[in-house]
Amino acid sequence: MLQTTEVPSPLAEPSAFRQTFFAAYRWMLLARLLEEKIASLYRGGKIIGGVFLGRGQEALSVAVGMALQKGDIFAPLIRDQAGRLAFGESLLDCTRTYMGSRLGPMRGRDGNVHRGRPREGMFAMISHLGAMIPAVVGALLARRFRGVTGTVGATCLGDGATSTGAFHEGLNMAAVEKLPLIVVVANNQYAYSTPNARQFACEDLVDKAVGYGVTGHRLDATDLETCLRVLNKAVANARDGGGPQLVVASLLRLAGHGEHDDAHYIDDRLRESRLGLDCLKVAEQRLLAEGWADESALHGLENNAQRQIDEAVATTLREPAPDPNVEDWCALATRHLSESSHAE
Amino acid sequence: MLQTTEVPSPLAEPSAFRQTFFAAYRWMLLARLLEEKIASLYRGGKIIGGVFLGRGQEALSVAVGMALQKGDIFAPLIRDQAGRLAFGESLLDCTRTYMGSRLGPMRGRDGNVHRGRPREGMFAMISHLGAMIPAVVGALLARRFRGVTGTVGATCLGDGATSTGAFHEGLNMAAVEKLPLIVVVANNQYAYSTPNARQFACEDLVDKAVGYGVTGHRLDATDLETCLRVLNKAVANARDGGGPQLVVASLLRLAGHGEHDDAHYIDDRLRESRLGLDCLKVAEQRLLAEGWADESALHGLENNAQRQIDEAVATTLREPAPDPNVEDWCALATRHLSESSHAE
Amino acid sequence: MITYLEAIREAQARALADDPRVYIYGQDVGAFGGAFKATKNLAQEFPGRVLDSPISEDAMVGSAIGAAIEGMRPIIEMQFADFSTVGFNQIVNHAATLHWRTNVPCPITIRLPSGGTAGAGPFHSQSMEALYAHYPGLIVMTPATVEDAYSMLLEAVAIDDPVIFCEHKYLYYHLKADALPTEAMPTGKARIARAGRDATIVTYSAMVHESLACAEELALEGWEIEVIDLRTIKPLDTDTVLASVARTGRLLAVGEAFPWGGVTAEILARVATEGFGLLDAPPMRLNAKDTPVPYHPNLWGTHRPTAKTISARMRDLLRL
Amino acid sequence: MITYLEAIREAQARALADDPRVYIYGQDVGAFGGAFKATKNLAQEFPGRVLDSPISEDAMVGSAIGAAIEGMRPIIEMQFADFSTVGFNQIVNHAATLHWRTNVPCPITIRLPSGGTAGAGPFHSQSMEALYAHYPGLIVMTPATVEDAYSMLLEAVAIDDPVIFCEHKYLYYHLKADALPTEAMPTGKARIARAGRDATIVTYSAMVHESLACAEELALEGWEIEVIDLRTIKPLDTDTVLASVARTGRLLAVGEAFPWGGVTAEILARVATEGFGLLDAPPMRLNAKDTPVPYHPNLWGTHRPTAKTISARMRDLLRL
Ligand SMILES: Cc1ncc(C[n+]2csc(CCOP(=O)(O)OP(=O)(O)O)c2C)c(N)n1
Ligand SMILES: Cc1ncc(C[n+]2csc(CCOP(=O)(O)OP(=O)(O)O)c2C)c(N)n1
Ligand SMILES: [Mg+2]
Ligand SMILES: [Mg+2]
Repeated sequence: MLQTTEVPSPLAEPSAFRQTFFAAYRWMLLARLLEEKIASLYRGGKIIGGVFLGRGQEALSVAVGMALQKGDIFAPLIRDQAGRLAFGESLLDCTRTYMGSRLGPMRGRDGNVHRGRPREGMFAMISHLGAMIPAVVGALLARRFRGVTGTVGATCLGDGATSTGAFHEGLNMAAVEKLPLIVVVANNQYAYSTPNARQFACEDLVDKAVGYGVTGHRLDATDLETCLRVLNKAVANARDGGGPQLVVASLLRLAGHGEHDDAHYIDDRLRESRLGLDCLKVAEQRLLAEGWADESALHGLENNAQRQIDEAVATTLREPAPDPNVEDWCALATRHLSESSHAE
Repeated sequence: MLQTTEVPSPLAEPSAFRQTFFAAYRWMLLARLLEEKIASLYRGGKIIGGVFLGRGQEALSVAVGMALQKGDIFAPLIRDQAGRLAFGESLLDCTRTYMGSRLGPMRGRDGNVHRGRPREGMFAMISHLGAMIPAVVGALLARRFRGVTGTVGATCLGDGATSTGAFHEGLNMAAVEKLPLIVVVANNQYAYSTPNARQFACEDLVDKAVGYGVTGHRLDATDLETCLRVLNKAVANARDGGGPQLVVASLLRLAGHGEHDDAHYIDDRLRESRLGLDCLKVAEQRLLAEGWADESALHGLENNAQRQIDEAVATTLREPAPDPNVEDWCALATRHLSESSHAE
Repeated sequence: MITYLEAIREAQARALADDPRVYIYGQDVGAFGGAFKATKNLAQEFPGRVLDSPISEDAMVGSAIGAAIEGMRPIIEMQFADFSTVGFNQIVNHAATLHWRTNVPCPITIRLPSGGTAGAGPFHSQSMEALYAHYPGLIVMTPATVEDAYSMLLEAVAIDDPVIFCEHKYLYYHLKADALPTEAMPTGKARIARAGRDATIVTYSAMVHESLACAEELALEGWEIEVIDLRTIKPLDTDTVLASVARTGRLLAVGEAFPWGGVTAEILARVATEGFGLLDAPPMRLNAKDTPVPYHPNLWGTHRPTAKTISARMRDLLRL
Repeated sequence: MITYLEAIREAQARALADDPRVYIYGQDVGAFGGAFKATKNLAQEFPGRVLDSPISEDAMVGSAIGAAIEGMRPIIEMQFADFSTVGFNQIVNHAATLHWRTNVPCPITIRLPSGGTAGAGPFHSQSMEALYAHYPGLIVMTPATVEDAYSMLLEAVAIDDPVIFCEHKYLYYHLKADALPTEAMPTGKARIARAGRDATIVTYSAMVHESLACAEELALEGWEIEVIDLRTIKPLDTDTVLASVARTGRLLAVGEAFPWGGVTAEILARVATEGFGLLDAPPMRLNAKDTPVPYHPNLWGTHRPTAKTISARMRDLLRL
């Protein structure tokens, strides 16, 4: 997490900017490699259930995670591995949840992207799209009640999720309460296989902002610097009392909806357009072009990231699976009100 | 129902315009007097349950009803007595439903504003706000499937109902399908007791149009001519393939939310503002000022309307109440699949 | 004298006074005091803690979950139980799963003005308790008395789990007590509303009173009918039910909800399974009819069980 | 060989071919052929009649109702049953009440890919049939065989009422038949999936197969277990159930849904009420556990009933 909401200007403060950019790149790289590992475990049959990657969306996601500070709230969605890491999620939280380890935050009860540590500000998504928005709204309301100031809440979703009633109700509620909410829409042009043209009819999703009375931002999310700047601005606006911010980013998902999906439906013209650029590659080229890193330094980063990932996976693989006989099978916090198993 | 979608210009076609205006006024008057009768029956204990009036909203509502043609679809809401009459609902459908007559379209099963004849294009609202929008969307979709062209569907709701997920999902779906849907929002400044400031944060609800990619219209709904013009324009746009139209009207509810409510929470400044004008009075003054009618003609209209209403009420009062022993207590159309009463 | 409705107001006032984590959120609950006046004057007495919400049931519940994560104890008022269908997803999939998934409790209370009244029709009359009880992770309360309306609502707010609080609109004004209770039965314990020995009626909410009237009527004929008020339907106090059936040998379960698979089915299933040998006759049920709740009082009065129809069914049961 | 999933595709192909009023609407059902490929190639074969919807379950159902009023017969695919909670209001309050209120039928079919599979977790595994069965005005189908998947889906589309079609994801690929059926049992009739005389298992959907495996296993020990496949759970074919219990004297109801108040409670309640004297032993139930559906296969395999746990419960029942 950045400790400041300002992204230093590359001209005025070249070294500070470089640091920020570099830090972001490292999280992106770590996320990319981590997800590649998860995908390979999936292909190897080590992961039961779905695997969902953020490939191509790392620049946007990392910018969200880095714009937030400790004490803020983050409700990531399925393609936010980079943002999760930047916000402080450990590699083990990811590997343990995907592999269902008993020691992970979800203890094998929930899996893959459905993970979080709500008490540490990292909300654990439910699958129903849009549903996390009002939850963040409520958390921010709670902070207002409790007199906590200066913190914000961010949540991410896709173009498809903007069609949900939950998105609408949640964003409207935040606007009425003028809460410091940042809603980041990754418009990757498709919801699963459904193209934008079958999802909405406005010119640009950012056109929705005015109808909620919130500030809108739009950006090309293949460029890391743009992502860092826009997200920092949006988060700073919210933190400074500017009310909800709607950030709409254009990009492309460079993977299937899940690893079971070959994404054949994605239009080749889109792949070949600017949107089809790989944000990680673009950032890497920038690093090299600016002379902020050379090939061997990048190689070192990669090795280092890979080692961390392999370690996390190795650890997780050795961990106990959940044991149904030890599992307490009680959904309530108030244990004594749970019913003895009358009909199970 | 008008047989043309054009409101004649008062300058170019004075007599045709006068006729339209006059017709609208008569429906408004009939609606107003009918509702006053219903309210008095309620006070007299003749109506069990809620009574909801459209007082102050007649100009807007009648304009919707008149802009529609036979064969169109209309899904009115609670304050649309005028529009219902103009669209073709009989007085008896109203009185019978309020009084629960067995002979009414709802046969005592549903009551008050929850009435309609869906097969004749008049949908019967459920209470859940926003829910009728997608239903009209589906009906229009069906017409497209069936190759029916040239018909439109209109539905009304209040400022409060714009906060529902149903509003959002329904309007977005219509926009994606570019269906001839007219969504009329009567912004009467309050949802029950809740003022606009606690309901939404955009400058004007019409600002939502761009976010759905639909055409927006706004108007002052205390003026009948404005209502007729704007609604005719919106309906004509939709009929001509212009896709969904969002009409946002400003006005004030000159009654309680229901007849149980004294509306004490309505801001006096609003009552005294332009919005507080009574559209029926305004239209009446115009009739007199233009010399289209004199006091005695208006008196004649009123007497005539009152007679129709009294007749409908008298008829309804003589009608049988639903008889639980004759009632068939079967929710299914496929009668043989209904369960014999295992646990009733 | 205090009504059931006033007791609900008083419980909320006390919860707000005692616990800074409590706030109330719902349509028109603020200055207006709620559609039924269950929050009358609370916005004035507790400034900033009783907020009008937009007409957004899904977000209302969702926001309560987020606030609970942050340590608050929200009370959400649905204007009518029937509108909770719009917030259904957040209730059953988010609130109900939060603790089990994340180990973070979700202490929210959702107040559902429930049940039928004359002329209310299909969308302002529903009894939705069985839907919520079906989902793991929720507690479902159905208070039948003024005292319970008060003390159970306080309990609901205090409990670390999401509580669906089904308050019955018919009882709002009809039911009065002399004073608020100073002590309460524990949550999850049923109450013997009337002792008897010839048959047991197990019921809850407004039907407790219809059942008591039935017992009264049958008492004139010499029958002693025991009436059990479940108080909460999840958890359901099977022990108290079984103990009663052990005494009487006869069971009639009565509910106001739709007939297929509701509370009465669950009661019968439990007694059949765990108390089969206690039954001297087949157990019986009485529910509303399997149609939407009708508008006209004639139909409504027949759709739901009443003292009269309960008595008729009970006479059948006693004859067996 | 044709799978359960292919049968669902074939039924839709046939419905589209036979009836111009039929169309399909759902997320990714068009060119992509649906998340599970239940509409594979249908958009190509029936141009303009298989449409991708936005992610708007509430509006999907609402639009189907409007289209039905206009004489169409929509099939709505929910991507997973679990997401129907978002369309819940339109289903239970609008579709289910339309005919009763207005006399206009509402012939819509809502397909719910239901039930658990390994690794699917709390939000892609639910069995929601009991929720819908509770509401008046809906028909709830739960096909357990390839043949029923086909013929019941055709029936669902033909019926003039809203049908909740709970197709089980676990059966999609696991279940195969030689050919599509040419005739079918009437809707509302249960099927004796296996005849027996020592005890009756009443069940539906995927649990039919676990129950048949249990019967198989117990047959080795000399027990003859009758297995009844309900096929539709509303209406529920009480007669067939009672006739079976009359033969066997013992009843175990098995379901994959949550334990409180589901299909199994309704079965037990009916048999206790209407067939009390037929029972030689207390009836029993077996459901999933009262927690959300877990992700990890170890937990999931224990959460839901399996042949093994059904056999264990059945042995208890046979011992009584
Ligand atoms: C309410 C709801 N309906 C359906 C789904 C199934 N579903 C999961 S992801 C997805 C597509 C999401 O698209 P988008 O929001 O654009 O995000 P992306 O996958 O493109 O990142 C769908 C339909 C869901 N999770 N929630
Ligand atoms: C989903 C839903 N929630 C709550 C209600 C209860 N309710 C009925 S009318 C109303 C206020 C509606 O306000 P608005 O939409 O502005 O219409 P108006 O009454 O002002 O014409 C409310 C909250 C409802 N009918 N539906
Ligand atoms: Mg997308
Ligand atoms: Mg209003």
